[in-house]
Amino acid sequence: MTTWPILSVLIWLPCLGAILVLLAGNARPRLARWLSLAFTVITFAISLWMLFQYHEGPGGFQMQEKLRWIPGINTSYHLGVDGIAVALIVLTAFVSILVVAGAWEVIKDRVHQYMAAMLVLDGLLIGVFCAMDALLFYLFFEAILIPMFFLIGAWGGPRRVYATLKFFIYTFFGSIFYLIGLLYMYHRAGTFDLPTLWNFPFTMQEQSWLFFSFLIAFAVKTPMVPVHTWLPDAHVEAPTGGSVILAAIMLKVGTYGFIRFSLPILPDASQHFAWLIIVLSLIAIIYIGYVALVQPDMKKLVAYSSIAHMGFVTLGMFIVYMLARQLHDIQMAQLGVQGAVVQMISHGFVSGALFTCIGVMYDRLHTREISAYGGLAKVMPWFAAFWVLFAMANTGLPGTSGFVGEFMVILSSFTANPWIALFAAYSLIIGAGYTLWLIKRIVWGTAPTQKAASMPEINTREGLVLGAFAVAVLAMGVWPWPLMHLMDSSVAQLVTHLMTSKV
Amino acid sequence: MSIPLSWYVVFATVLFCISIAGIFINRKNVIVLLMCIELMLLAVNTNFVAFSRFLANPAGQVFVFFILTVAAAESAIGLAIVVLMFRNRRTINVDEIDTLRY
Amino acid sequence: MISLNDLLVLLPELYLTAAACLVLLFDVFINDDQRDATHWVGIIVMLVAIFLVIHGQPPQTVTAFGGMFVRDHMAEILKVTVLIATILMFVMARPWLKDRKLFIGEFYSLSMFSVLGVMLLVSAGSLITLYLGLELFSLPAFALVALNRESKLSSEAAIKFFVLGALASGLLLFGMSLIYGATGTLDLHRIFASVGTTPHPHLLQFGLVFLVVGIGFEFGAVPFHMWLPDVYEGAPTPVAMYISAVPKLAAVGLAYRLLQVGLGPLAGDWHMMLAIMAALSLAVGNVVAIAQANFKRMLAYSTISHMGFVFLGLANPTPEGYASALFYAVCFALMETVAFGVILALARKGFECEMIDDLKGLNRRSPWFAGMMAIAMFSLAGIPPLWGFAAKVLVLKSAIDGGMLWLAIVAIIFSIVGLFYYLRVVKVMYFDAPDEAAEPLAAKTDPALRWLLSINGLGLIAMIGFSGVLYAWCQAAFGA
Amino acid sequence: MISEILLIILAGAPLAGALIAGLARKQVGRAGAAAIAILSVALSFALSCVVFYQLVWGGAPVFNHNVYTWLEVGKLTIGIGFLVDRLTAIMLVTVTFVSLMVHIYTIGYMRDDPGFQRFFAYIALFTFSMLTLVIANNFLQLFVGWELVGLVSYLLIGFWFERPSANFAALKAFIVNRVGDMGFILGIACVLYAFHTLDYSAVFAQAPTLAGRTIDVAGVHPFSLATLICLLLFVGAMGKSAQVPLHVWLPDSMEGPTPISALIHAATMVTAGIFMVARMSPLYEMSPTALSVVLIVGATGAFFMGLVGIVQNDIKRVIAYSTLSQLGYMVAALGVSAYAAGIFHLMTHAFFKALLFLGAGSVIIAMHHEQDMRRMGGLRKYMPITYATMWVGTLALCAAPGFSGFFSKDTIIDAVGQAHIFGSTYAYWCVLLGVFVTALYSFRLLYMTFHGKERFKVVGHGHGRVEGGPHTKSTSDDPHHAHNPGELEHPPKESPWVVTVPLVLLAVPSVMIGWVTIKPLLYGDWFGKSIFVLPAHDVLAKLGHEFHGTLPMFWFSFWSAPFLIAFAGFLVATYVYLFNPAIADRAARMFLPVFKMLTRKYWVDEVYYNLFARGGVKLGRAFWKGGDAGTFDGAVNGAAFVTERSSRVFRRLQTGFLYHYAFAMIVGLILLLGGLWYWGLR
Repeated sequence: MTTWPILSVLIWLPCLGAILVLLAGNARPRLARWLSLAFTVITFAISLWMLFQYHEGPGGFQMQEKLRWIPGINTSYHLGVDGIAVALIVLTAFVSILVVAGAWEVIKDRVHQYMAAMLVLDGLLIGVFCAMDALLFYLFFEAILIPMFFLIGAWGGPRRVYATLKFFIYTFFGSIFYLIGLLYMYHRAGTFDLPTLWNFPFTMQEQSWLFFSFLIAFAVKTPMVPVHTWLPDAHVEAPTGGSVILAAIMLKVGTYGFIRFSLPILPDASQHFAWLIIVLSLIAIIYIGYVALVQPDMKKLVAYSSIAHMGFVTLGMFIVYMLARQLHDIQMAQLGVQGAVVQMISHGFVSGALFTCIGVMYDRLHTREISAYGGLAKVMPWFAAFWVLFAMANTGLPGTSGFVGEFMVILSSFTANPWIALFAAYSLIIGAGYTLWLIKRIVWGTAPTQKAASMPEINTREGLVLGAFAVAVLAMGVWPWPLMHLMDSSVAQLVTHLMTSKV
Repeated sequence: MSIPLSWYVVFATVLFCISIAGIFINRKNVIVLLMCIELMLLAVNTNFVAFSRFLANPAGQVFVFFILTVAAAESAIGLAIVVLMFRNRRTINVDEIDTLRY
Repeated sequence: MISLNDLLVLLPELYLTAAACLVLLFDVFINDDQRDATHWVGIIVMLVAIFLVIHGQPPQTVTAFGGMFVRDHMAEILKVTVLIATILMFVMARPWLKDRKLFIGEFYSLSMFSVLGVMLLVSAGSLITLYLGLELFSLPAFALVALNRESKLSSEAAIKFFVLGALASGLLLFGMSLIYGATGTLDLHRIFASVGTTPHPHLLQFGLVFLVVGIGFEFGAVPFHMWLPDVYEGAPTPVAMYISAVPKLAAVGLAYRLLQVGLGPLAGDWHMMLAIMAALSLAVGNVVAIAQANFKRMLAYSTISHMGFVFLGLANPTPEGYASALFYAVCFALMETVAFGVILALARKGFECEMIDDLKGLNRRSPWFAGMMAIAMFSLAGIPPLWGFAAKVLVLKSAIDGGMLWLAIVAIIFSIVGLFYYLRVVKVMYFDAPDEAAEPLAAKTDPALRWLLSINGLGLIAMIGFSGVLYAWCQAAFGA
Repeated sequence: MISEILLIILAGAPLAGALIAGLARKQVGRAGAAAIAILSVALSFALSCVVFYQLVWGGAPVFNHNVYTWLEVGKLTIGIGFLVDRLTAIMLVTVTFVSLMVHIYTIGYMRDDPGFQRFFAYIALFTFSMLTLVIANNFLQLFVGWELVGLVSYLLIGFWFERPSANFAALKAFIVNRVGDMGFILGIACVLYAFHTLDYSAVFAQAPTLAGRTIDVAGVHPFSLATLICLLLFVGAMGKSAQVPLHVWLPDSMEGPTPISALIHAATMVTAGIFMVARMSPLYEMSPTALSVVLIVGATGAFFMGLVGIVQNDIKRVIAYSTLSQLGYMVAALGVSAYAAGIFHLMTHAFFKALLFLGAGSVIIAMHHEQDMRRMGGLRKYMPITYATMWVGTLALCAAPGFSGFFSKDTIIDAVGQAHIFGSTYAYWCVLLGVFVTALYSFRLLYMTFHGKERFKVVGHGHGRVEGGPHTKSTSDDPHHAHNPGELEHPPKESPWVVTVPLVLLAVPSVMIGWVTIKPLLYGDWFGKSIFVLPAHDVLAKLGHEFHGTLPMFWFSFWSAPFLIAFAGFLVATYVYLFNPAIADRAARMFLPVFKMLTRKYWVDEVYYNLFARGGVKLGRAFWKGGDAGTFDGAVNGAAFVTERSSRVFRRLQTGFLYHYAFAMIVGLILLLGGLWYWGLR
């Protein structure tokens, strides 16, 4: 164990950085950039250190910290990480660096505020993944909205105000019911401490109500059909960095909530309503796939594909019950949860990379209309290569990270019920459909306009950012074992916890 | 033969109702409002006196003295404000005091 | 008989009375360019008052004058908060008053007397002291609202405030008389004792209703809220700030004294009334606020909705409930001071910065004040990690513990509606371009104001960490 | 012995070649890229031969070992590893050999193409992917290779990415393959469900336990697990090996450069399905139902796809359809459990079909990338080597006695004839008549291209367009022509040695290979354990009794039905296309409906396009506008609108009149009193 509060450092260091960056002021953008880059890099380094500190073998929650917060309502500043959280934290820190680097000279206006917002986001997101106290989790969970609100609203596109208000209020709408749920749990259990809540015997009826109060929040954040409509708008209007963080990390917060709250605290309600989530997930995979197919706007297309991919995550999480409780097939249940988490991580890389690509194109032509582009393969060959790689990852091609999660989820869901697997596997077709059609229109063919034909090839900075994404995507696709090994015991513990009914 | 308590209470209540009615029915003059307020306090006083008499408890009458004093101060402030308003808008017509609304 | 330690118990109030009179006198003998002296004297007086309140505070409740005056922890917390809020008002008001030739001694003495009234009110042990405190608080407040003698709006606001206030206190008095009639005593504890044994329970309940109306007026809860928006809009901004912060604190004390200390046994009746008023306030306040263009007026409606939240706490007649309500009131007062403070800081001679559009592009003109305002807005909206969030959680929790889940759900649903207009302010400040006319402001603001405002604003963030401590106090105040 | 490191080099060399040729373009240059790619493939060819030798004569045991763990969840681990037995070995040699030939050939074919290096990178990458597929020792790795070859095929079909038709074909190929892959991945999932492992050896060991196991698929009646697995896996095979009804992508894939058509879309990738089914023989043997399906699908393709070949005019498309029909033969062989025969035909077909394609490519070079046979003819005097080799290929394809195709295809036909499973009769007729069709279109191609009068004219150097390069690639449906149809700038001439040498090298096995390999492959226990056949299904064994060596087979064949039918086809073709071309048109007019049906390829493309492509887009629009924009967003924005409105309405309550305010208070008071009176009074 480490002697120093490594998790607190991970959370608050970026926030400190944000303050410094703000002090750098509007007049000194270069200073702001370098400062924020430095802080993200340090944070990433520390997160790696944490990764090595973490012992996969025993699993469980490690590096715990606990301070009194509001004793009156028995809530505390309680941090801790298990394998899943560690993976997500490292992902967050990693993506944050790329986001800062990606915005380098793209953001010209109020650089310090932009970078500060990014840093705060970094810290708060890490906080979400560390929190072991329900109220603390909620605090981070909702605090994320503030910097994101500014990111979209201040540096976004033409309809940014509509988008950002919609994003904020929509998400707030979800989480507020979740807050009521938490307070009700406190009313019954007398504490906000997660480990206690995990083992607290809620009756079936309570579980059902709580389940839906949580579901609203997490479904909106994830997002699941039908409460997903804020996402495309937010993505379209957000600046590149905002989209990347949003897609890569923020969506994971919702599904992470399922892992931390719905599944372990309300196992029976989750089992009882698993069919609902499964149906919604399949709808997300197919329905959203078709919607994505016809989007004229690249960002919207990728945003929709994100929703479809998150469908796999929720699917993998909720088939667990059929497998573990009805079929008593722990093996497959673990496979499903693992697949879900792997899909979360992988989607973080892939969607982040795709949005970065779109950002690169937007910087050159200032439009996201698919029809405005074409023949990238001739105009910007290297960039086109990246595009094809990430697109293939998005379609779940083996050898890329996108394949691993989908593969695992499909495998385990077949055991649960072949039909579920059938519909899930349909994403092989529809996913390939919308992604490769996009590729066909923008990468292949010929440039529609002179401007499109004379776009400059990506510069070193963009190359490095995309390269980093590419390395991550490929490494995870070729050898996902380390990631799985990291989470294996935690997932196993989760599944065994789910096995026992509370009522 | 003495008047029962209930009479006093009913009387006070009637006074009270009249004063309140005066406050929201009168649409002419602010001064009338001040008078209504005075009337309301007097109704309350009647109550207190009556109760204190029948309960043989002096506290109520003590309270009445305080109320009277306060009422004086209140009407003083009230009149001052009315004057001020008249200075500002050359009217103390309740109907015309609706600049602040919605 | 009056003993010396009766006076000692009363020391802060006595001191403030004397000080207020002295300041009044003192101000008479100086000429206008020395008025700053009055200003600083007033602040010092307040600080000393705080010191006296805290330092002289006995560990457990003590009473004076045969229980007419009670000095307990709740009173302490309320008094301290009120005094702090008043100091904030003094400091933030100064440049504003100066710009408008309103920098006069009456402002200070009136405020002090009003504060004195609040202090008396919150530690009243009998209906008489309660009533006196109430009037002593509100009469100077009427005058303060009319402080700006040239302004039509001020005088209109004053008259409305005065008439309705008088009506409210009349109703309150009527209720008191009925209760007196039913119980035969003015002492709150005796009332409490004799509620069960009263020969006229109906009289008691009627009285209760009138009291609730009076309390509702002090809070500005629907349907007794009508005065609030007009007064906020019409009153001079510093006074509006005072009205937004102090009476709410007073009202919490008033409600506790009357409803719990006095009529606790009738909780079954009044907590439902409060719940209904809470729901109405949340609905009307939040919904109507959306359409407002005037910032002060919008804040008024938001205040109404927040009073709904306070009632959420009060509607659960347990120590936790009162503690959360008290917590909320304190938190709310200090959030309002920030919101109004920014307005005061931005206002100029001939430019009341009170329309929401006046804040356009504030982020580019003075990012710091924009930041403060944003903090205030998010805190009012109850978004973590700001203080307002902790307060919201506590009242919601106590409502749920009180078995009022439905009320909690109503509250959150309307808080979603409320979110919209808070966000709109932030949007105007950050996402809209400033008008060409607007000049950068940060330079010319009064340093004292800037510092205090900053401390107050950053406090809203810091307090999320110390909420535990404050809540512990509040619980202790109600002997939880 | 076979060592792990050797296999890693074997498989990794092409990958390294691909990466260098693709990423280090500037550094290595055009020639360098070609050299590196060719060397890497040559290396793995050499190593494959070593492996082959080791297994067959060196007495090396079957190599089955994991290189590293890919997936680990609880007790389930899936690795990346190698399984090298004789089946693998024969695939290795075939793949690497053809690939090597194509690499060399490419130097000539792509000489002037700007994408020269990219092309080499792609085909080297393809070789790597194909090898991963072939030497996989578990289903996961099989799927990995399976998809990777699909990816490369996609990239290569769309190689000339500025041609819309090429992009369309590439997209189509990938999507259709994905349909197959969907079935395939479900099959894998089913295997995992059935055996809790994806390792070949473990699965095959447990295969017999499948007997009688069922699964509730429809939820109503139980379904044989074995059949389900086999059918799902076969769907994958149908996609990859272009079986009816997933065959539509293969003809369009001819948009790719000709070497690709030879390597991927004739010799190797499309045969992955056959390889897979042969590999899974232990599973297929458990399910007669599945075998019948396989048989029928294969036979159908063998006959009906051949028919379409007759009416095609694009030289490459003719060969493409012949590929479809030949794949049908192989699949039919699998259907009757004659896996060895299937693999055997796979190998021979690989050689002669590659030969035919490369020959066609050579012709196309000579014709300056003109592919329409109606603008050819009489080329034999210009390009003798190509001509000769094409003859060899054609004879092999038509199973002329003695040529490699003869041995493999006749065996298949006999095997199908011997089979007694459901659908075997239908299948027998299909494969039998298929022979006639094959002969017909093959010779038609030969005659239209090399015989008859020249249907092109040579014009002077009128147009200063450079040859080669994507701009002058022209097919019948390509808008930008280098020159008017049927006009050449200078007379066609024989292709350079880099083109002809591979032709010759491929011609040799096309003739020889049959003689030497048929006996061990089919009738000896050559494949050993790698292919498993239930005695009940073992038709080859039956044939084995009648087999008395290659020479007798050769002699007897002249009186066998297949030969006579093929000969008939040859005669018809000769008469119609060589001596009296007019008949063809008259026939076309006479059987107009049939002709139309064939030219429109049974309308399958139209149906798919309108149903799935267009329909999908329509559906998407409906979902987007109606579902997302309409319903879900409508609700959200509607709520916002209502709130806004109600706010405007309710603010009116604040009239500004004192007496209203007072009145409101009194109303409130009365309401509270009323409420109290109603509920509270006790």
